[in-house]
Amino acid sequence: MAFLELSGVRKDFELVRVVRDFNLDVERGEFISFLGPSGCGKTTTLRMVAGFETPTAGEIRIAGRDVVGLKPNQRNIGMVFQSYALFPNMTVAQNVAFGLKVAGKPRAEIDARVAQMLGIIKLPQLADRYPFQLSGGQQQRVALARALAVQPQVLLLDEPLSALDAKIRVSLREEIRAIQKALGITTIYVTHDQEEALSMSDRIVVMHEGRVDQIGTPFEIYNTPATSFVASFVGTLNRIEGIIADPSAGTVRVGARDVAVASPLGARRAGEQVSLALRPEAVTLAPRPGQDVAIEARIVEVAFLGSVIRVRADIGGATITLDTFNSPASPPPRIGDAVTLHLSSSDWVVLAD
Amino acid sequence: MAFLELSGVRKDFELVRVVRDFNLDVERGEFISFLGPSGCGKTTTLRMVAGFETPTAGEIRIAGRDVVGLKPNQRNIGMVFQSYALFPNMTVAQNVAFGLKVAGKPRAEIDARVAQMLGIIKLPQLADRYPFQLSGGQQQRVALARALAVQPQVLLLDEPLSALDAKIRVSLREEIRAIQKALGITTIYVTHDQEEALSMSDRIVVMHEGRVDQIGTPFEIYNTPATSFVASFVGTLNRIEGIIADPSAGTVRVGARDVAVASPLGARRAGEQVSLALRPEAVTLAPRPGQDVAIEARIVEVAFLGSVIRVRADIGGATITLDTFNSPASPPPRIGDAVTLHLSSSDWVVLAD
Amino acid sequence: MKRRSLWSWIVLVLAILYFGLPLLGTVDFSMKMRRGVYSLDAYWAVLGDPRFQATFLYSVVMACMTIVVGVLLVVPTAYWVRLKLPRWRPVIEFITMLPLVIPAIVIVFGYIRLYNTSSWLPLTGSALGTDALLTLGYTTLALPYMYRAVDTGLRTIDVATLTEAAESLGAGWITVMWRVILPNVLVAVLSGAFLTFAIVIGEFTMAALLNRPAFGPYLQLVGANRAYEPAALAVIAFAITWICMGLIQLVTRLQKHTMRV
Amino acid sequence: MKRRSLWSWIVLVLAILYFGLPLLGTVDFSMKMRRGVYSLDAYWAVLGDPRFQATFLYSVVMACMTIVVGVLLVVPTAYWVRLKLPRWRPVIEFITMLPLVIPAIVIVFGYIRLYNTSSWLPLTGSALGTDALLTLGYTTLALPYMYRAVDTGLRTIDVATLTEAAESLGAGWITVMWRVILPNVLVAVLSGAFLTFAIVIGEFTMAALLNRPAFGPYLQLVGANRAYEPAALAVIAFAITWICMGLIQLVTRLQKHTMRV
Repeated sequence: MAFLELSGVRKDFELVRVVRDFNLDVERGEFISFLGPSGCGKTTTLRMVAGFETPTAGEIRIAGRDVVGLKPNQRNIGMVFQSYALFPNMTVAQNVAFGLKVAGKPRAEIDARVAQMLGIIKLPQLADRYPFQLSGGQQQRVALARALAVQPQVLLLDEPLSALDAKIRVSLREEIRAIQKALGITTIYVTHDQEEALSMSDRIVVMHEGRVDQIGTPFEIYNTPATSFVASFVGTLNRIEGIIADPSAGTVRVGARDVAVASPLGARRAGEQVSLALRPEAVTLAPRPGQDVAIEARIVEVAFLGSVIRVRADIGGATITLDTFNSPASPPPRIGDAVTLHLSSSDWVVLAD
Repeated sequence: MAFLELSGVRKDFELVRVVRDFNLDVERGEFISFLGPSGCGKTTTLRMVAGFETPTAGEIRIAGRDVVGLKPNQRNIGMVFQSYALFPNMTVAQNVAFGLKVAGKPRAEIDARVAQMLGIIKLPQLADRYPFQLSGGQQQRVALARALAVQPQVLLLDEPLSALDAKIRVSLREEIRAIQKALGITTIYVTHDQEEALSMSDRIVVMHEGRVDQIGTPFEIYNTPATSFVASFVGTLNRIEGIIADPSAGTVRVGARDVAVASPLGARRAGEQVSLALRPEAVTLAPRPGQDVAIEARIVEVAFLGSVIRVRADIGGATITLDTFNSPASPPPRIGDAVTLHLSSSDWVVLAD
Repeated sequence: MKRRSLWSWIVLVLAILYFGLPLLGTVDFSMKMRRGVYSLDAYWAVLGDPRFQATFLYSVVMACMTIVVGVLLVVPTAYWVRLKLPRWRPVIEFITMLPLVIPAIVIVFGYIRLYNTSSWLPLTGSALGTDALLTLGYTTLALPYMYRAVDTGLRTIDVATLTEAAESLGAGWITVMWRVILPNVLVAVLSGAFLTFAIVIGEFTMAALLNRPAFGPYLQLVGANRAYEPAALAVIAFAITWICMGLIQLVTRLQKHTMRV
Repeated sequence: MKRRSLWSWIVLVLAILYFGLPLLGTVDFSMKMRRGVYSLDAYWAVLGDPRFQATFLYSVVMACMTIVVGVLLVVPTAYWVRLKLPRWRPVIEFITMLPLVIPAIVIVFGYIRLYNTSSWLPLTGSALGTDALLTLGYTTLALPYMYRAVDTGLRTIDVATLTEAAESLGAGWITVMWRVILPNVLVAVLSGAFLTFAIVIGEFTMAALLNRPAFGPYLQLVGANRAYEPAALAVIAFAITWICMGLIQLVTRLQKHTMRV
């Protein structure tokens, strides 16, 4: 039996169904992300687990116990908010101690636990500061320590990094993941940032308009998207319109040329329109073993992203985006250069309409 | 003579020197980014070009004419703000027309130009909407059209994408760059996001504590950082502490092993501490031609970032981060796997202390 | 959902008890002038009284004057404070709050002392001068509401950035004020104006001490000497203020169609 | 820099002209009781008057009662409205604004009608009952300021999220209110209390119509019959309100040490 179970959970606000038929089993110690655009119901689902919203229908079980009837303060969950929500009238140490004081722990135990938690978030020197004296990243780490201090059964994080700068976002997500692994705490993480979800999670729940589109590991979500929405929301995608040239040979006409597609074309007939998807990292400028498709192209755009250089190449009738690693020895290609794109026919994904 | 020149520009606020000795020549049509953390003086410099701040010392010339004494409304610059700053009481069309009306253009010319600008930003159907009816991305595109409608000599953008979601940020930065290129307008773009600066700019000015640390193309900034600050602020960097093993052989002891370093070690002696830098994309799990260093390692962390998988590997005494492309055919390495890291001895950069 | 409804009802009932019942009692009494039946006799008596018409007209004129002076004083001040003197905002806010706590009597005594017939500026010597003085007094009284309304209006827009955006597009000061700032705070200015109007119409102390024929002293006079007419007057006064508040709400709602709120 | 200083001076001079001069005139006059020399005679006369002492004490007691009732009424209401009834906020704000524009006279007439000696609850029949009525009236009068102060205090903290954070840490309602909400709005409550105090001390209409021995009517009485004492009284009243405002500022500054402002 899973540690945290949501079965048939539904939530209506007045006449709007914000979450429909949500089913999820979370194992103990697992890190689960709810990923989706704003308004997809991911935060509402999290708030139902926390107890701030009551499901219209369905069951939520933590360690086998139905918690739907319990108030938030009876559920033993830790919650981290986007706005940090530290108590402004208390110091860092008092914030972290709050839950323990409410639980009536003895003074010595509280002090020891607070010191331990401040050690874990690496801010022991800030114990006597007030929240307004901390940076955003520090505040969120304190909020994490406060949530974990009471040793909750489940840790819930609601877009905890959205208010932070890009650099801090990256370092803090690694820190959160490391602490989560070290403590082995079951975690649900809500985000609209696909990179955050992909990089942190054991499994991702991709939500769209109140529905679960796919549940899977980052690798599965990224490489075998279940729906057209997942394919376009997660990662960058080349989406190319073509016309089936020869269904038996598996060729599709894109612009003026035919390309081989390993993906089964099903019952489609020659002349039918078809949408092809291709991840930008599947295409290379230099041939690699195993690649069986070569396309002549002309560079139309070069964007330096840091370690990756994103190149856009015109293949006549369509533009293909490809990613290549930066290399100090060889400058990136230039706009107008004639190149050959290499890829494998198995990299094409035929999208359902 | 450069189109836009800043020479010896300095700005003091009361007793704090926020910008010191800023020199920059911008060619006509160039796209320049000011990149740096908050408080580095990049926005203040931009505001001095716009005329909202007066330099304490120094000259600013646009097309050969000193503009320091001119008011903002006499400088013929276009400005785009982080908060969009659309006039809430005017429709999209009226917003775009504002500068033309102020300039007293005839009605017919205004209408034609507004229609043209709305075409360029691809929002002609929203001419009669009010700003509050638009999404953030649409508002910023309108703000861009408004700034460009008066055909300014210089376009200034002050963190225009900071308030937007990650997905829109990426698509809008491509759009802004495309429009800038199509119109050939000289542009200064202020940002704290290194990916934005790298992907959009012809040249980047990296600023730090009011000082210019480096001016160069994205390729130069990323691959040959001039200072330790630039190296760490731009991109991800492996920074490894080692001890020089044999200066003549060019080997450095990292943990328990010696690695070859092509970078000159200068006058350093054996036993001296040294900081090595290594870009994560330089390290591969499979050998590539030209690589002459192989290090046994154990995977300690795997983060799926989308097209790129970021792997952290322990080489005994140090951790190396490396980037590898996702491939549907081969799942990413798993934590605990023993691997061999391949890199070229020329990839190491010895950092000045 | 259920909880929200319950609380809504409790709040509504409390509001009715606190504000509605006294009003209802007044309305009820005001219609009992003719023994045994409900009638509007008290209202006809009041509305037909020439002193009512004269004092009411006088107060309306004074209210309009006060609004004009207040707007001219407050809008540019509030704009400049937001734009150029953000550090001074607490001080300005403190100053505009003063009239709330300085009793009107202090202000009037001061004015009388300062501008009496033997002073350097004998304003109280003529009716016009006294009216000017009264207008200034009313402006002081209405200042907190006017300033707060305008400042709240300015807060909904980003004054500094909008000004800079307009400047970068070539606009001068006049264009910025007239085309960008004013249209966006017009609703706030109107709401401040209505509040001022309501305050001036009901004000007693200043008008009485300066001995001007305003509506407030007339209210008091009738209240002291008659039985039913005061109730009718109170209802009329209430109706006027209610109409003002209604206009504020209406104007605010209109704003929602052109602005994010 | 230069421009800022210039404006600062203009604002300061305007403020002095508008508020300072009348006050100065009053102070000057209040010390001229003894012919030819400045003296504090008028102040001694006022402070030695037993009616001054009695009415002032009465008003202080009433002010304290009003503060207690106001705090009990406003703090939970404002908290609940922010937390559970955000949609109702405009309505509640509108209700709390009403006393600003309903003339005090209407409120009092209503109370007299409703609770007169022949009504179901003859409050006006006894001194205690009338005092209770007066307290209610004062509470109404102070409601806008108290509500606004508390609501502003609540705005500086994220009530909903802080409540949820505390709940998720196991806290019940009492703990949330006492340990999280109250400490963070205490300063706002105090500032509302001081404002209420200043308003009640100077209030005239209600106390006069209900015929209670309050400070306001005494001020008016002295003002009508004496020459120098009213000026002294006005100065004293001003000093009291000024002290209240000073306390508000002090308390607000103290807050800055524990909170982001």
